[in-house]
Amino acid sequence: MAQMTYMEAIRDGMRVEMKRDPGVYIAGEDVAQFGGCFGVTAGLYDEFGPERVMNTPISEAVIVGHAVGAAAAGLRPIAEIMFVDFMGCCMDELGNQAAKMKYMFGGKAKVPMVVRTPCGAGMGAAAQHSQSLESWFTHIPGIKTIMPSTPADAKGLMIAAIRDDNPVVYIEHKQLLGLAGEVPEGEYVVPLGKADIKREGADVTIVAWSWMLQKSLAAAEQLAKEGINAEILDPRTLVPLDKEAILKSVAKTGRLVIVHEEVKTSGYGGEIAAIVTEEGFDYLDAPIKRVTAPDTPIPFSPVLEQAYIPNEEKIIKAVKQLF
Amino acid sequence: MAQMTYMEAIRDGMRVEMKRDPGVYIAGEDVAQFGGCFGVTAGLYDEFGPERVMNTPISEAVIVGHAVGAAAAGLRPIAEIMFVDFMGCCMDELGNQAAKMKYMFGGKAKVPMVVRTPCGAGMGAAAQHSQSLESWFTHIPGIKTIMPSTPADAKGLMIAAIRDDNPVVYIEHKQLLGLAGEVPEGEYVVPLGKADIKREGADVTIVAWSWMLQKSLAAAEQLAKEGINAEILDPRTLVPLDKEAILKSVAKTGRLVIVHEEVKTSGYGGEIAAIVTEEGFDYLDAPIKRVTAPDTPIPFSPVLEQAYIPNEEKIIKAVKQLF
Amino acid sequence: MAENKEKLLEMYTTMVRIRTFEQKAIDLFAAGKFPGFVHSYLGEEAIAAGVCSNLRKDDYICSTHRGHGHLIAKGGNLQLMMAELFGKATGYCKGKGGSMHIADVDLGILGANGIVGAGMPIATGAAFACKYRKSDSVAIAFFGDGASDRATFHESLNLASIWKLPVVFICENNGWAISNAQTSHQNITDISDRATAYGIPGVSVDGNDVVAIAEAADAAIERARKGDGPTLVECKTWRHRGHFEGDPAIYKDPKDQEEWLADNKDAIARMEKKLVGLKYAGQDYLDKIKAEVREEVEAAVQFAEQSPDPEPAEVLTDVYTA
Amino acid sequence: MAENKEKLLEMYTTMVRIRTFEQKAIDLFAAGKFPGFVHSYLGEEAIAAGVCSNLRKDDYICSTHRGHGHLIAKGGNLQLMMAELFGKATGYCKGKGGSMHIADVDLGILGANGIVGAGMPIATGAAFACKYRKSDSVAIAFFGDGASDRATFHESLNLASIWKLPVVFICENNGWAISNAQTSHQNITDISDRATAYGIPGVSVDGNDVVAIAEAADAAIERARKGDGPTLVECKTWRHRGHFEGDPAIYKDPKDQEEWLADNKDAIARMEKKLVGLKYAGQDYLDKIKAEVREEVEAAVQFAEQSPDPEPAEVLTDVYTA
Ligand SMILES: Cc1ncc(C[n+]2csc(CCOP(=O)(O)OP(=O)(O)O)c2C)c(N)n1
Ligand SMILES: Cc1ncc(C[n+]2csc(CCOP(=O)(O)OP(=O)(O)O)c2C)c(N)n1
Ligand SMILES: [Mg+2]
Ligand SMILES: [Mg+2]
Repeated sequence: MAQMTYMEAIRDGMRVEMKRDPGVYIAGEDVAQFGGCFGVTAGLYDEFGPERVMNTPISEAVIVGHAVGAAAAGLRPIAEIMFVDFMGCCMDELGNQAAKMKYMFGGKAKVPMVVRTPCGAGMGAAAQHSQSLESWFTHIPGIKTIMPSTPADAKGLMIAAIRDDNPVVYIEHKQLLGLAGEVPEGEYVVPLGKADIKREGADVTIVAWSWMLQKSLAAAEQLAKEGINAEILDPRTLVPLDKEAILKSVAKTGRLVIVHEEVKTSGYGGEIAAIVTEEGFDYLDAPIKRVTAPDTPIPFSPVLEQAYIPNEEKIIKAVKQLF
Repeated sequence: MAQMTYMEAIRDGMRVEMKRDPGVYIAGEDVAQFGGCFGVTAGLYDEFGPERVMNTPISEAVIVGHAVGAAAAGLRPIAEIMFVDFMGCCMDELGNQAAKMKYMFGGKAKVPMVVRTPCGAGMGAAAQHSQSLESWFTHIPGIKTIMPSTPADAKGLMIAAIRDDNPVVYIEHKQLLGLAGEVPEGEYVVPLGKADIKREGADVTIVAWSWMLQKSLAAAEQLAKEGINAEILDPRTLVPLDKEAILKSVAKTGRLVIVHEEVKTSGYGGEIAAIVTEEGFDYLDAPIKRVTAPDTPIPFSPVLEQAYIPNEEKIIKAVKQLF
Repeated sequence: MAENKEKLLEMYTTMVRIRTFEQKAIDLFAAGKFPGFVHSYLGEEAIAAGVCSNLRKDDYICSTHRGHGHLIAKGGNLQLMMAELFGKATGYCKGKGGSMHIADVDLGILGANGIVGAGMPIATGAAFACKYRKSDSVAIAFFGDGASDRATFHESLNLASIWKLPVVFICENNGWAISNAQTSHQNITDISDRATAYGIPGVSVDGNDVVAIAEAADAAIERARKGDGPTLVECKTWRHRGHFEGDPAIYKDPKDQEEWLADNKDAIARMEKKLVGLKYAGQDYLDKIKAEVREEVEAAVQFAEQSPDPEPAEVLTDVYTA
Repeated sequence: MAENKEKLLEMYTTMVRIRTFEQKAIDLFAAGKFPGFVHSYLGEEAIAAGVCSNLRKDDYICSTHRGHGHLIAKGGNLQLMMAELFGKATGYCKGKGGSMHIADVDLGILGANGIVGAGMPIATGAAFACKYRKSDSVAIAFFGDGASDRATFHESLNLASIWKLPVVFICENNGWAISNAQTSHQNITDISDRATAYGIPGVSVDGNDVVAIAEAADAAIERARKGDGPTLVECKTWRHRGHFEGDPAIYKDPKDQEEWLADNKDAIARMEKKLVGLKYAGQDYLDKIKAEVREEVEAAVQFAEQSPDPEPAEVLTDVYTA
């Protein structure tokens, strides 16, 4: 297996599918020669040419909206929105068009498109360039929402997303772009809707995704030293959600902590907590805890931003409160 | 007390504040002589004139965006978005501008504005004119979200919303517009963040809002006949949420059913369930149930739409499952 | 084109089909046969008929909330359309879409749309697909004067221009955006002037002259097929009815309304006169066409009325493609 | 205006202040003194200086991600700005905003903005407030060539036109939207041509000629104050640096870069020549201004460096107004 970064893995996933399927193309702001704001598409313009890797004007509505039309007409667009924070500029195209076309047409349409977009705080980019908004997308039936936490998942989920016949929002975390790891070569597919136990444990289940998955793994190491053995479950895809895997883990551990970087109120952690309370109530030996960002915009100052981002310490504290 | 419809009550709330405060004005599509798509602003143009009740072009982004600027410059805009379904066209203006301006400016701005918008299914208006998207707004710190369920609340919350110094999304339900009830005259204010027990009961707490509050009341009457005495709690404002009132009621009843018209996944019911599981775990004698729309777009056909909308029968069934 | 008898008769028939369908739909809605919104295309028939007379099956169109006419002109099946208005299981969308979401992807009809202006990005994307596949198919975006104020108008025309996409933007300026006269929602007379902002051609034509429309659209479509990029075509017309059925449209000046509905303005009456004048058809022949179309529409109603409702469980299907 | 010595010297000083501040900010960012994004305004100083020379304290501006220049020209306090870049508790936003969100509502500065094009609707609304209150204040929206492709450009100019609002749209066409040359993101040469779409005046001026800018802005602002509505003013200039600090801008042609940075193009060098030529100032006087400004900027840095970080608990405050 090759060693690559999360960013390279995303790129590799796109490259594999672009080679395999001539209908796959990339469109977004500065994605061509420039390689994207974070360099994720670097080199793809040279490899696949100007007809398949295309810069757009600063026009998020038509970036996503054109992808709907292109997908309905048979292509497989990968549309990049430079920061997830800008999705407010194209929520109609995503939520009313991409998501609903199939259903509104009585099943007689297919909209295979991927919206790739980076999320997350940690670089001092402040309130409009640091958000995590996954729960908005998960609230739209017809859309799938993916948030990889490792290089291998980043690649395997990218390939699965491109091959999927539905609109998929693929959210990559800026803080993970440089994370290195083993990544299978070639057509490596991680199926959508399958959670992954990233660490086995018997005492408490921690459900976390994206950057927070990595923070939870670190917290688990600490907890292990103190005798608490956490199971870390990475849903990987929020919709479809691998409910069974979560319930199974909670059935084993009896305790659940959910960690996400989104703000707390109406974050996706609430959905998971509600599912477990509804369908796994008898498994629970303790309240379900959420470790999340506070209900505030994201501050610029590093001091404040660090106070904002959920961290190992907060995870450990939440876990311990359950014992 | 006067008897008026929910629609008249909303209008009366706006009228009272427009009389009291010359900085309050209304802008939106067809809100002037036409009186709005559902007639909510009818007569206000005649009463307050073309400078205070203004039609806009079909331009949702600048309807909300201009309100941010006008509010920051000292006015109190009431911006109407004709259907909540169109909020995808102005989520940046709401979520990145209105909501965050105060915080990003270090507290040194005030954005007192109301976005009024109707929600809800039941009139065969299909997927793009029938949604309930409240959880999107509740996921944005800096915004308040209000969903009145009775004429009196509609008026009192409208006045409170206009007087509030923050951006408020005021969501009125199309199916409630004709509902009549007692409404206090004059400056009647319902404070934001105060739940209302719409029916007392000891056996189960039902938290519901907007149209579903009315359906829950009807369901409770049926349940009473079968010996189950439901307490119906109307949060009225989703953000700020009167958590204490919910916890108190659940402490009393030990059982919780949440009813909303939003689709289930990432609906605001998940948030309430998570809060109660986190902070009121010991009160719970049974799983928390959610009665919601399914995770689908909203179908047109009346047969399908009726299958889509949560109703008394489903509420009763969910309640009974807890006993 | 004025010389092409067959094409003229075809466009005439299309206009009659649209008008007859729409008049029926109005009556059925008034009779409470189906719920929701019905936005009538009465008075604007020439635009759909003229534009679509140049289209092939493998071309795309994106329609609007006022979409019946576009669908009929692109070849939509009246029975499946009518059944959809009734919300029946046999409708184009199995009853899930209704008037505002009728579509026939096989005919290149990427749907009516409940969101004003939403068809323009979608048509832009369909046109991108045509170009990407190196076919000479094109895409048409229909939209109203009101929609020309929306975000999507600007972003779509700019992208289509810079990518030189084979898309034609057909603005149906019917003088109104609900209760707002065009003069009250934009400070220009000719919406085609907005083409300047994107460096593309813009033309305005009489929206009640089906031949003029067909010719202007033909030129724009040929330009697109040749790879020369998008065009903005404005068709100036008049909405005969209220915005939706049930809107009494008291904001209209009755004089304007009368003028526009008179035979010397109405597209169908004008076309009849032309066809008779050119001796392409006698009045009896035209009446025969109308009678045939009426039967078609009646058959569609019958089909719809006799069709079953969807099963309630159908609410849960068609959300995702497996 | 070319005759008004005082105004010319004031604009010159403003340009120098911006340039000095920006050069310092670049160095500090490179030295790792603060995180996030810094979008330098170097090369574009004439626009902010020229436009704001016509503004009063009770006028509003909405700025962009490249906002330091606008803030300085509208009278922003360098110490509070610099402290904000450092994320300090004493900064304009108590460290919560950073470079992209600096604001001073008391000075009518409704913020830099991290969302491209987001200032235009806000300025439109501020202008509405001015008109509503029957004051003769105005609002200015600064935005880039890239932003002129966004949704908000279209909707804002249309609304401002139809409501005849006292707002001036200042397009800073610096040739680039990140790595996209203007020619690659829009099919027009003069962005001012887009005014046609809204029935408002549009003019293009040399964006490195502070006098020409001040004059064009003055005319537009006077028009707005008189109640005659909005104007679109395009200022053609060049971004000296990469898009953000850290972008080596390899996509630029070095020849273009060299040409634009040469003394005969650079706004400040040209202004010095003009001032000396008109005998409004000797080089020594100009050098004195520069030295004074350097001290101001150094004092701002000192203030920032010596200021305390915010308390971590501050993350939770300022979300809502009580
Ligand atoms: C984004 C959005 N805003 C508002 C509406 C409500 N609405 C439906 S049709 C309409 C008027 C459209 O006017 P125009 O584009 O001229 O089309 P016409 O109805 O005249 O055919 C409006 C405001 C909508 N459906 N979508
Ligand atoms: C809605 C939105 N889309 C994309 C971006 C990312 N972005 C920041 S600046 C920029 C380029 C802006 O170009 P222009 O408007 O010409 O301003 P300039 O940077 O040249 O001053 C882009 C694409 C953003 N911040 N907001
Ligand atoms: Mg119209
Ligand atoms: Mg630029």
